[in-house]
Amino acid sequence: MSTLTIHCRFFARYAELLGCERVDVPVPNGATVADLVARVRASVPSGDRLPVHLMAAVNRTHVPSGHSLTDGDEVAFLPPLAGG
Amino acid sequence: MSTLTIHCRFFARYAELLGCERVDVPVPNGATVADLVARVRASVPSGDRLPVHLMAAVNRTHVPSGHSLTDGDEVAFLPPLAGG
Amino acid sequence: MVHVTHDPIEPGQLLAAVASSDRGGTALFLGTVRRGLDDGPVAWIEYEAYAEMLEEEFSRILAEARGRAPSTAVAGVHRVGTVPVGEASMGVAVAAPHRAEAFALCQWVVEEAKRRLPVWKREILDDGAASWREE
Amino acid sequence: MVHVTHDPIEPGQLLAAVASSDRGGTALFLGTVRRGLDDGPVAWIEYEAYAEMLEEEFSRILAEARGRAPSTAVAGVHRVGTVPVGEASMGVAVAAPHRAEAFALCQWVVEEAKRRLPVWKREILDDGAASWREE
Repeated sequence: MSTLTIHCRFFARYAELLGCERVDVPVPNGATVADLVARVRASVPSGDRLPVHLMAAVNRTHVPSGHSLTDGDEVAFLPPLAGG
Repeated sequence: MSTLTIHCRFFARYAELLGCERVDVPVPNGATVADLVARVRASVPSGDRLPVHLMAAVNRTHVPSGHSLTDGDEVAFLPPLAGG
Repeated sequence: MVHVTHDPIEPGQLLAAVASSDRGGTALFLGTVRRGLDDGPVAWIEYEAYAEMLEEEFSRILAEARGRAPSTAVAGVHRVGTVPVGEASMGVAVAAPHRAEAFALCQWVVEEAKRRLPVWKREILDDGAASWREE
Repeated sequence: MVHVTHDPIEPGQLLAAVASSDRGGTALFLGTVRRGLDDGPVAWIEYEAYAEMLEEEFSRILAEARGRAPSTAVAGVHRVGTVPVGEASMGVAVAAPHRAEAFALCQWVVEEAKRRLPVWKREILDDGAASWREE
Protein backbone atom coordinates (compact mmCIF):
# COMPACT_ATOMS: atom_id res chain seq x y z
CA MET A 1 0.00 0.00 0.00
CA SER A 2 1.85 3.07 -1.23
CA THR A 3 -0.83 5.68 -0.54
CA LEU A 4 -1.40 7.45 2.76
CA THR A 5 -4.72 8.93 3.73
CA ILE A 6 -4.28 12.25 5.52
CA HIS A 7 -7.11 13.87 7.44
CA CYS A 8 -6.73 17.58 6.70
CA ARG A 9 -8.30 20.30 8.81
CA PHE A 10 -8.61 23.98 8.05
CA PHE A 11 -9.27 26.78 10.50
CA ALA A 12 -10.34 30.41 10.58
CA ARG A 13 -9.40 32.27 7.40
CA TYR A 14 -8.29 29.09 5.64
CA ALA A 15 -11.61 27.40 6.30
CA GLU A 16 -13.32 30.45 4.86
CA LEU A 17 -11.11 30.48 1.75
CA LEU A 18 -11.88 26.84 1.04
CA GLY A 19 -15.44 26.80 2.29
CA CYS A 20 -14.50 23.60 4.05
CA GLU A 21 -13.09 22.53 7.43
CA ARG A 22 -12.11 18.91 6.81
CA VAL A 23 -11.06 16.87 3.82
CA ASP A 24 -9.19 13.61 3.39
CA VAL A 25 -6.31 13.80 0.94
CA PRO A 26 -4.29 10.84 -0.43
CA VAL A 27 -0.53 11.29 -0.72
CA PRO A 28 2.25 8.88 -1.75
CA ASN A 29 4.18 7.01 0.88
CA GLY A 30 7.08 9.12 2.15
CA ALA A 31 5.28 12.41 1.56
CA THR A 32 6.11 15.37 3.76
CA VAL A 33 3.93 18.20 5.00
CA ALA A 34 5.26 20.35 2.15
CA ASP A 35 4.18 17.66 -0.34
CA LEU A 36 0.74 17.60 1.25
CA VAL A 37 0.45 21.37 0.96
CA ALA A 38 1.21 21.15 -2.78
CA ARG A 39 -1.37 18.37 -3.17
CA VAL A 40 -3.99 20.34 -1.23
CA ARG A 41 -3.38 23.48 -3.31
CA ALA A 42 -3.64 21.48 -6.54
CA SER A 43 -6.51 19.13 -5.80
CA VAL A 44 -8.83 20.59 -3.17
CA PRO A 45 -11.42 22.99 -4.63
CA SER A 46 -10.21 26.59 -4.16
CA GLY A 47 -6.97 25.12 -2.77
CA ASP A 48 -4.93 27.61 -4.76
CA ARG A 49 -6.33 30.36 -2.55
CA LEU A 50 -4.12 29.09 0.25
CA PRO A 51 -0.60 30.45 0.71
CA VAL A 52 2.24 28.35 -0.72
CA HIS A 53 3.85 28.08 2.71
CA LEU A 54 1.51 26.94 5.45
CA MET A 55 2.09 26.41 9.14
CA ALA A 56 0.99 22.92 10.06
CA ALA A 57 0.36 20.71 13.06
CA VAL A 58 0.40 16.93 12.82
CA ASN A 59 -1.68 15.11 15.38
CA ARG A 60 -1.98 18.32 17.41
CA THR A 61 1.73 19.13 17.50
CA HIS A 62 3.53 21.88 15.57
CA VAL A 63 5.84 20.42 12.90
CA PRO A 64 8.24 21.81 10.28
CA SER A 65 7.31 21.47 6.61
CA GLY A 66 9.83 18.66 6.10
CA HIS A 67 7.98 16.42 8.58
CA SER A 68 7.17 12.99 7.09
CA LEU A 69 3.57 11.85 7.18
CA THR A 70 2.07 8.58 8.35
CA ASP A 71 -1.16 6.98 7.20
CA GLY A 72 -4.08 8.39 9.17
CA ASP A 73 -2.32 11.52 10.38
CA GLU A 74 -4.47 14.52 11.24
CA VAL A 75 -2.83 17.54 9.65
CA ALA A 76 -4.14 20.96 10.60
CA PHE A 77 -3.25 24.01 8.53
CA LEU A 78 -2.88 26.98 10.82
CA PRO A 79 -3.29 30.60 9.77
CA PRO A 80 -0.96 33.01 11.59
CA LEU A 81 -1.73 32.50 15.28
CA ALA A 82 -3.49 35.28 17.16
CA GLY A 83 -4.21 33.91 20.61
CA GLY A 84 -3.38 35.39 23.99
CA MET B 1 16.13 80.83 68.70
CA SER B 2 19.06 78.52 68.01
CA THR B 3 17.51 75.27 69.15
CA LEU B 4 15.28 73.05 67.02
CA THR B 5 12.78 70.63 68.51
CA ILE B 6 12.70 67.38 66.58
CA HIS B 7 9.90 64.86 67.03
CA CYS B 8 11.64 61.50 66.88
CA ARG B 9 9.82 58.25 66.16
CA PHE B 10 11.11 54.72 66.51
CA PHE B 11 9.70 51.59 64.93
CA ALA B 12 9.91 47.83 65.21
CA ARG B 13 13.25 46.65 66.59
CA TYR B 14 14.39 50.17 67.40
CA ALA B 15 11.25 50.85 69.45
CA GLU B 16 11.95 47.63 71.35
CA LEU B 17 15.60 48.51 71.96
CA LEU B 18 14.65 51.89 73.41
CA GLY B 19 11.38 50.84 75.04
CA CYS B 20 9.92 53.97 73.49
CA GLU B 21 8.22 54.99 70.24
CA ARG B 22 8.35 58.78 70.41
CA VAL B 23 10.60 61.34 72.01
CA ASP B 24 11.28 65.02 71.35
CA VAL B 25 14.97 65.86 71.04
CA PRO B 26 16.48 69.37 70.92
CA VAL B 27 19.31 69.97 68.46
CA PRO B 28 21.23 73.12 67.50
CA ASN B 29 20.19 75.15 64.51
CA GLY B 30 21.79 73.76 61.35
CA ALA B 31 21.85 70.19 62.65
CA THR B 32 21.63 67.32 60.19
CA VAL B 33 20.07 63.90 60.52
CA ALA B 34 23.51 62.51 61.37
CA ASP B 35 23.83 65.08 64.16
CA LEU B 36 20.41 64.06 65.46
CA VAL B 37 21.42 60.39 65.46
CA ALA B 38 24.48 61.22 67.56
CA ARG B 39 22.32 63.21 69.97
CA VAL B 40 19.75 60.43 70.23
CA ARG B 41 22.41 57.83 70.90
CA ALA B 42 23.99 60.01 73.59
CA SER B 43 20.95 61.43 75.35
CA VAL B 44 17.96 59.11 74.94
CA PRO B 45 17.88 56.28 77.53
CA SER B 46 19.32 53.12 75.93
CA GLY B 47 20.10 55.24 72.85
CA ASP B 48 23.50 53.62 72.55
CA ARG B 49 21.77 50.37 71.65
CA LEU B 50 20.92 51.87 68.27
CA PRO B 51 23.29 51.45 65.34
CA VAL B 52 25.61 54.36 64.57
CA HIS B 53 24.21 54.64 61.07
CA LEU B 54 20.44 54.84 60.91
CA MET B 55 18.09 55.09 57.96
CA ALA B 56 15.81 58.05 58.50
CA ALA B 57 12.73 59.67 57.07
CA VAL B 58 11.92 63.34 57.64
CA ASN B 59 8.26 64.26 57.50
CA ARG B 60 7.49 60.88 55.91
CA THR B 61 10.10 61.08 53.17
CA HIS B 62 13.36 59.13 52.96
CA VAL B 63 16.37 61.42 53.40
CA PRO B 64 20.17 61.02 53.39
CA SER B 65 22.03 61.50 56.66
CA GLY B 66 23.32 64.92 55.56
CA HIS B 67 19.78 66.30 55.35
CA SER B 68 19.39 69.53 57.38
CA LEU B 69 16.63 69.65 59.96
CA THR B 70 13.96 72.26 60.55
CA ASP B 71 12.20 73.08 63.80
CA GLY B 72 9.24 70.73 64.32
CA ASP B 73 10.40 68.05 61.88
CA GLU B 74 9.15 64.53 62.45
CA VAL B 75 12.14 62.24 62.07
CA ALA B 76 11.53 58.50 61.93
CA PHE B 77 14.36 56.05 62.42
CA LEU B 78 13.80 53.05 60.19
CA PRO B 79 15.21 49.58 60.83
CA PRO B 80 16.10 47.70 57.63
CA LEU B 81 12.88 47.59 55.64
CA ALA B 82 11.12 44.27 55.25
CA GLY B 83 7.87 45.03 53.46
CA GLY B 84 6.45 43.45 50.35
CA MET C 1 -6.89 21.45 34.68
CA VAL C 2 -8.84 22.45 31.62
CA HIS C 3 -7.10 25.16 29.60
CA VAL C 4 -9.97 26.14 27.32
CA THR C 5 -13.20 27.77 28.40
CA HIS C 6 -16.20 29.48 26.85
CA ASP C 7 -16.90 31.32 30.11
CA PRO C 8 -15.37 34.46 31.61
CA ILE C 9 -11.92 33.84 33.05
CA GLU C 10 -11.84 33.92 36.84
CA PRO C 11 -8.52 35.31 38.13
CA GLY C 12 -9.31 33.91 41.56
CA GLN C 13 -9.43 30.38 40.19
CA LEU C 14 -6.03 30.76 38.52
CA LEU C 15 -4.54 32.20 41.70
CA ALA C 16 -6.03 29.41 43.80
CA ALA C 17 -4.65 26.80 41.40
CA VAL C 18 -1.06 27.90 42.05
CA ALA C 19 -1.27 28.99 45.70
CA SER C 20 0.91 27.25 48.26
CA SER C 21 2.48 28.27 51.52
CA ASP C 22 5.90 27.42 50.05
CA ARG C 23 5.63 30.00 47.31
CA GLY C 24 6.05 33.62 48.33
CA GLY C 25 5.59 35.30 44.95
CA THR C 26 2.66 34.99 42.59
CA ALA C 27 2.40 36.68 39.20
CA LEU C 28 -0.83 36.75 37.20
CA PHE C 29 -1.27 37.95 33.65
CA LEU C 30 -4.56 38.74 31.94
CA GLY C 31 -4.81 39.57 28.26
CA THR C 32 -7.98 41.54 27.66
CA VAL C 33 -9.86 42.61 24.56
CA ARG C 34 -9.11 46.23 23.73
CA ARG C 35 -11.64 48.65 22.43
CA GLY C 36 -9.05 49.47 19.78
CA LEU C 37 -9.40 52.18 17.18
CA ASP C 38 -7.26 51.09 14.23
CA ASP C 39 -10.23 50.10 12.13
CA GLY C 40 -12.98 51.62 14.25
CA PRO C 41 -14.29 50.80 17.70
CA VAL C 42 -14.28 47.09 18.46
CA ALA C 43 -17.56 45.65 19.76
CA TRP C 44 -16.26 42.17 20.56
CA ILE C 45 -13.87 39.49 19.39
CA GLU C 46 -14.70 35.95 18.41
CA TYR C 47 -11.92 33.56 19.26
CA GLU C 48 -11.80 30.41 17.19
CA ALA C 49 -9.49 27.60 18.23
CA TYR C 50 -8.30 24.20 17.21
CA ALA C 51 -9.68 23.15 20.56
CA GLU C 52 -8.09 19.71 20.98
CA MET C 53 -4.65 21.05 20.11
CA LEU C 54 -5.13 24.20 22.19
CA GLU C 55 -5.73 22.02 25.22
CA GLU C 56 -2.68 19.85 24.52
CA GLU C 57 -0.36 22.68 23.53
CA PHE C 58 -1.21 24.75 26.62
CA SER C 59 -0.52 21.65 28.75
CA ARG C 60 2.85 21.24 27.05
CA ILE C 61 3.77 24.88 27.60
CA LEU C 62 2.87 24.67 31.30
CA ALA C 63 4.79 21.40 31.67
CA GLU C 64 7.83 23.00 30.04
CA ALA C 65 7.49 25.95 32.42
CA ARG C 66 7.48 23.60 35.41
CA GLY C 67 10.55 21.90 33.93
CA ARG C 68 12.36 25.23 33.78
CA ALA C 69 11.66 25.94 37.47
CA PRO C 70 10.54 22.80 39.29
CA SER C 71 9.49 24.48 42.53
CA THR C 72 6.93 26.65 40.79
CA ALA C 73 3.24 26.11 40.09
CA VAL C 74 1.70 27.33 36.85
CA ALA C 75 -1.82 27.57 35.52
CA GLY C 76 -3.30 28.95 32.33
CA VAL C 77 -6.57 29.21 30.47
CA HIS C 78 -7.67 30.59 27.10
CA ARG C 79 -11.19 31.70 26.44
CA VAL C 80 -12.83 30.91 23.10
CA GLY C 81 -16.05 32.10 21.48
CA THR C 82 -17.32 35.62 21.95
CA VAL C 83 -15.24 37.82 24.28
CA PRO C 84 -16.57 41.34 24.88
CA VAL C 85 -14.32 44.38 25.05
CA GLY C 86 -12.67 44.67 28.46
CA GLU C 87 -12.93 40.96 29.27
CA ALA C 88 -9.97 38.59 29.38
CA SER C 89 -9.15 36.22 26.56
CA MET C 90 -6.22 34.57 28.35
CA GLY C 91 -5.03 34.21 31.92
CA VAL C 92 -1.75 32.81 33.25
CA ALA C 93 -0.71 32.47 36.90
CA VAL C 94 2.68 31.44 38.26
CA ALA C 95 3.63 31.03 41.91
CA ALA C 96 7.28 30.62 42.88
CA PRO C 97 9.31 30.69 46.05
CA HIS C 98 10.65 34.10 45.03
CA ARG C 99 9.19 36.94 43.04
CA ALA C 100 11.75 37.24 40.24
CA GLU C 101 11.08 33.65 39.19
CA ALA C 102 7.34 34.22 39.27
CA PHE C 103 7.56 37.24 36.99
CA ALA C 104 10.03 35.66 34.58
CA LEU C 105 8.16 32.40 34.23
CA CYS C 106 4.77 34.06 33.89
CA GLN C 107 6.11 36.23 31.09
CA TRP C 108 7.71 33.19 29.43
CA VAL C 109 4.43 31.27 29.48
CA VAL C 110 2.55 34.24 28.01
CA GLU C 111 5.07 34.62 25.17
CA GLU C 112 4.99 30.89 24.40
CA ALA C 113 1.21 30.89 24.48
CA LYS C 114 1.01 33.77 22.01
CA ARG C 115 3.53 32.04 19.75
CA ARG C 116 2.15 28.50 19.91
CA LEU C 117 -1.54 28.30 20.82
CA PRO C 118 -3.76 27.51 17.82
CA VAL C 119 -6.19 30.38 18.25
CA TRP C 120 -7.50 32.96 15.81
CA LYS C 121 -9.57 36.05 16.34
CA ARG C 122 -12.26 37.77 14.37
CA GLU C 123 -12.82 41.34 15.31
CA ILE C 124 -16.37 42.64 15.10
CA LEU C 125 -16.65 46.43 14.95
CA ASP C 126 -19.50 48.60 16.18
CA ASP C 127 -20.70 48.96 12.57
CA GLY C 128 -20.89 45.19 12.17
CA ALA C 129 -17.80 44.79 9.98
CA ALA C 130 -15.90 41.60 10.78
CA SER C 131 -12.32 40.66 9.94
CA TRP C 132 -9.69 38.14 10.95
CA ARG C 133 -6.93 39.82 12.92
CA GLU C 134 -3.40 38.50 12.82
CA GLU C 135 -1.19 39.85 15.55
CA MET D 1 -7.04 54.69 46.80
CA VAL D 2 -5.93 53.55 50.22
CA HIS D 3 -2.65 51.66 50.13
CA VAL D 4 -2.70 50.21 53.63
CA THR D 5 -5.17 47.67 54.96
CA HIS D 6 -5.65 45.40 57.94
CA ASP D 7 -7.90 43.10 55.93
CA PRO D 8 -7.11 40.33 53.45
CA ILE D 9 -5.99 41.68 50.09
CA GLU D 10 -8.58 41.21 47.35
CA PRO D 11 -6.90 40.62 43.97
CA GLY D 12 -10.20 41.37 42.26
CA GLN D 13 -10.24 44.89 43.70
CA LEU D 14 -6.73 45.59 42.45
CA LEU D 15 -7.58 44.26 39.00
CA ALA D 16 -10.78 46.30 38.88
CA ALA D 17 -8.86 49.42 39.89
CA VAL D 18 -6.65 49.23 36.79
CA ALA D 19 -9.06 47.74 34.25
CA SER D 20 -9.86 49.69 31.11
CA SER D 21 -10.83 48.76 27.59
CA ASP D 22 -7.76 50.63 26.31
CA ARG D 23 -5.34 48.39 28.17
CA GLY D 24 -4.84 44.93 26.77
CA GLY D 25 -2.32 43.58 29.28
CA THR D 26 -2.70 43.37 33.04
CA ALA D 27 -0.04 42.06 35.42
CA LEU D 28 -0.76 41.36 39.07
CA PHE D 29 1.74 40.48 41.76
CA LEU D 30 0.96 39.05 45.17
CA GLY D 31 3.59 38.61 47.86
CA THR D 32 2.43 35.93 50.29
CA VAL D 33 3.63 34.76 53.67
CA ARG D 34 5.66 31.57 53.31
CA ARG D 35 5.54 28.73 55.75
CA GLY D 36 9.32 28.89 55.71
CA LEU D 37 11.63 26.50 57.46
CA ASP D 38 14.82 28.44 58.15
CA ASP D 39 14.06 28.81 61.82
CA GLY D 40 11.17 26.39 62.08
CA PRO D 41 7.67 26.47 60.67
CA VAL D 42 6.16 29.95 60.56
CA ALA D 43 2.71 30.32 62.08
CA TRP D 44 2.07 33.91 60.99
CA ILE D 45 3.78 37.23 60.47
CA GLU D 46 2.99 40.51 62.12
CA TYR D 47 3.61 43.45 59.84
CA GLU D 48 4.31 46.72 61.57
CA ALA D 49 4.37 49.90 59.53
CA TYR D 50 4.97 53.60 59.82
CA ALA D 51 1.46 53.87 58.52
CA GLU D 52 1.30 57.54 57.53
CA MET D 53 4.54 57.26 55.58
CA LEU D 54 3.60 53.89 54.07
CA GLU D 55 0.50 55.49 52.59
CA GLU D 56 2.44 58.45 51.21
CA GLU D 57 5.41 56.46 49.96
CA PHE D 58 3.23 53.93 48.16
CA SER D 59 1.39 56.84 46.51
CA ARG D 60 4.71 58.31 45.41
CA ILE D 61 5.88 54.99 43.95
CA LEU D 62 2.65 54.57 42.01
CA ALA D 63 2.80 58.16 40.75
CA GLU D 64 6.38 57.59 39.60
CA ALA D 65 5.26 54.43 37.82
CA ARG D 66 2.55 56.35 35.98
CA GLY D 67 5.15 58.95 35.06
CA ARG D 68 7.34 56.25 33.52
CA ALA D 69 4.49 54.98 31.33
CA PRO D 70 1.64 57.48 31.18
CA SER D 71 -0.89 55.25 29.44
CA THR D 72 -0.80 52.68 32.24
CA ALA D 73 -2.89 52.30 35.37
CA VAL D 74 -1.32 51.09 38.60
CA ALA D 75 -2.66 50.08 41.99
CA GLY D 76 -1.04 48.73 45.11
CA VAL D 77 -1.84 47.81 48.68
CA HIS D 78 0.16 46.56 51.67
CA ARG D 79 -1.43 44.64 54.49
CA VAL D 80 -0.39 45.33 58.08
CA GLY D 81 -1.08 43.52 61.34
CA THR D 82 -1.31 39.75 61.50
CA VAL D 83 -0.99 37.95 58.16
CA PRO D 84 -1.38 34.16 58.28
CA VAL D 85 0.80 31.82 56.24
CA GLY D 86 -0.42 31.60 52.65
CA GLU D 87 -2.13 35.01 52.67
CA ALA D 88 -0.88 38.04 50.79
CA SER D 89 1.03 40.85 52.46
CA MET D 90 1.28 43.00 49.33
CA GLY D 91 -0.52 43.28 46.03
CA VAL D 92 0.35 45.33 42.95
CA ALA D 93 -1.59 45.52 39.69
CA VAL D 94 -0.58 47.24 36.47
CA ALA D 95 -2.61 47.49 33.27
CA ALA D 96 -0.98 48.73 30.08
CA PRO D 97 -1.83 48.86 26.39
CA HIS D 98 0.68 46.05 25.80
CA ARG D 99 1.83 43.15 27.90
CA ALA D 100 5.58 43.86 28.06
CA GLU D 101 4.93 47.24 29.67
CA ALA D 102 2.53 45.70 32.17
CA PHE D 103 5.07 43.11 33.30
CA ALA D 104 7.99 45.54 33.43
CA LEU D 105 6.14 48.22 35.34
CA CYS D 106 4.56 45.77 37.79
CA GLN D 107 7.98 44.35 38.59
CA TRP D 108 9.41 47.86 38.96
CA VAL D 109 6.69 48.83 41.44
CA VAL D 110 7.26 45.66 43.47
CA GLU D 111 11.02 46.27 43.66
CA GLU D 112 10.53 49.90 44.68
CA ALA D 113 7.96 48.90 47.27
CA LYS D 114 10.33 46.37 48.82
CA ARG D 115 13.12 48.94 48.84
CA ARG D 116 11.17 51.94 50.09
CA LEU D 117 8.02 51.06 52.08
CA PRO D 118 8.44 51.56 55.84
CA VAL D 119 7.28 48.12 56.90
CA TRP D 120 8.79 45.57 59.26
CA LYS D 121 7.87 42.01 59.98
CA ARG D 122 7.90 39.87 63.06
CA GLU D 123 7.83 36.17 62.37
CA ILE D 124 5.97 34.03 64.86
CA LEU D 125 6.87 30.33 64.76
CA ASP D 126 4.68 27.38 65.65
CA ASP D 127 6.53 27.11 68.97
CA GLY D 128 5.70 30.72 69.82
CA ALA D 129 9.17 32.14 69.24
CA ALA D 130 9.04 35.62 67.70
CA SER D 131 11.75 37.54 65.90
CA TRP D 132 12.12 40.54 63.60
CA ARG D 133 13.02 39.45 60.10
CA GLU D 134 15.07 41.67 57.86
CA GLU D 135 14.99 40.70 54.21
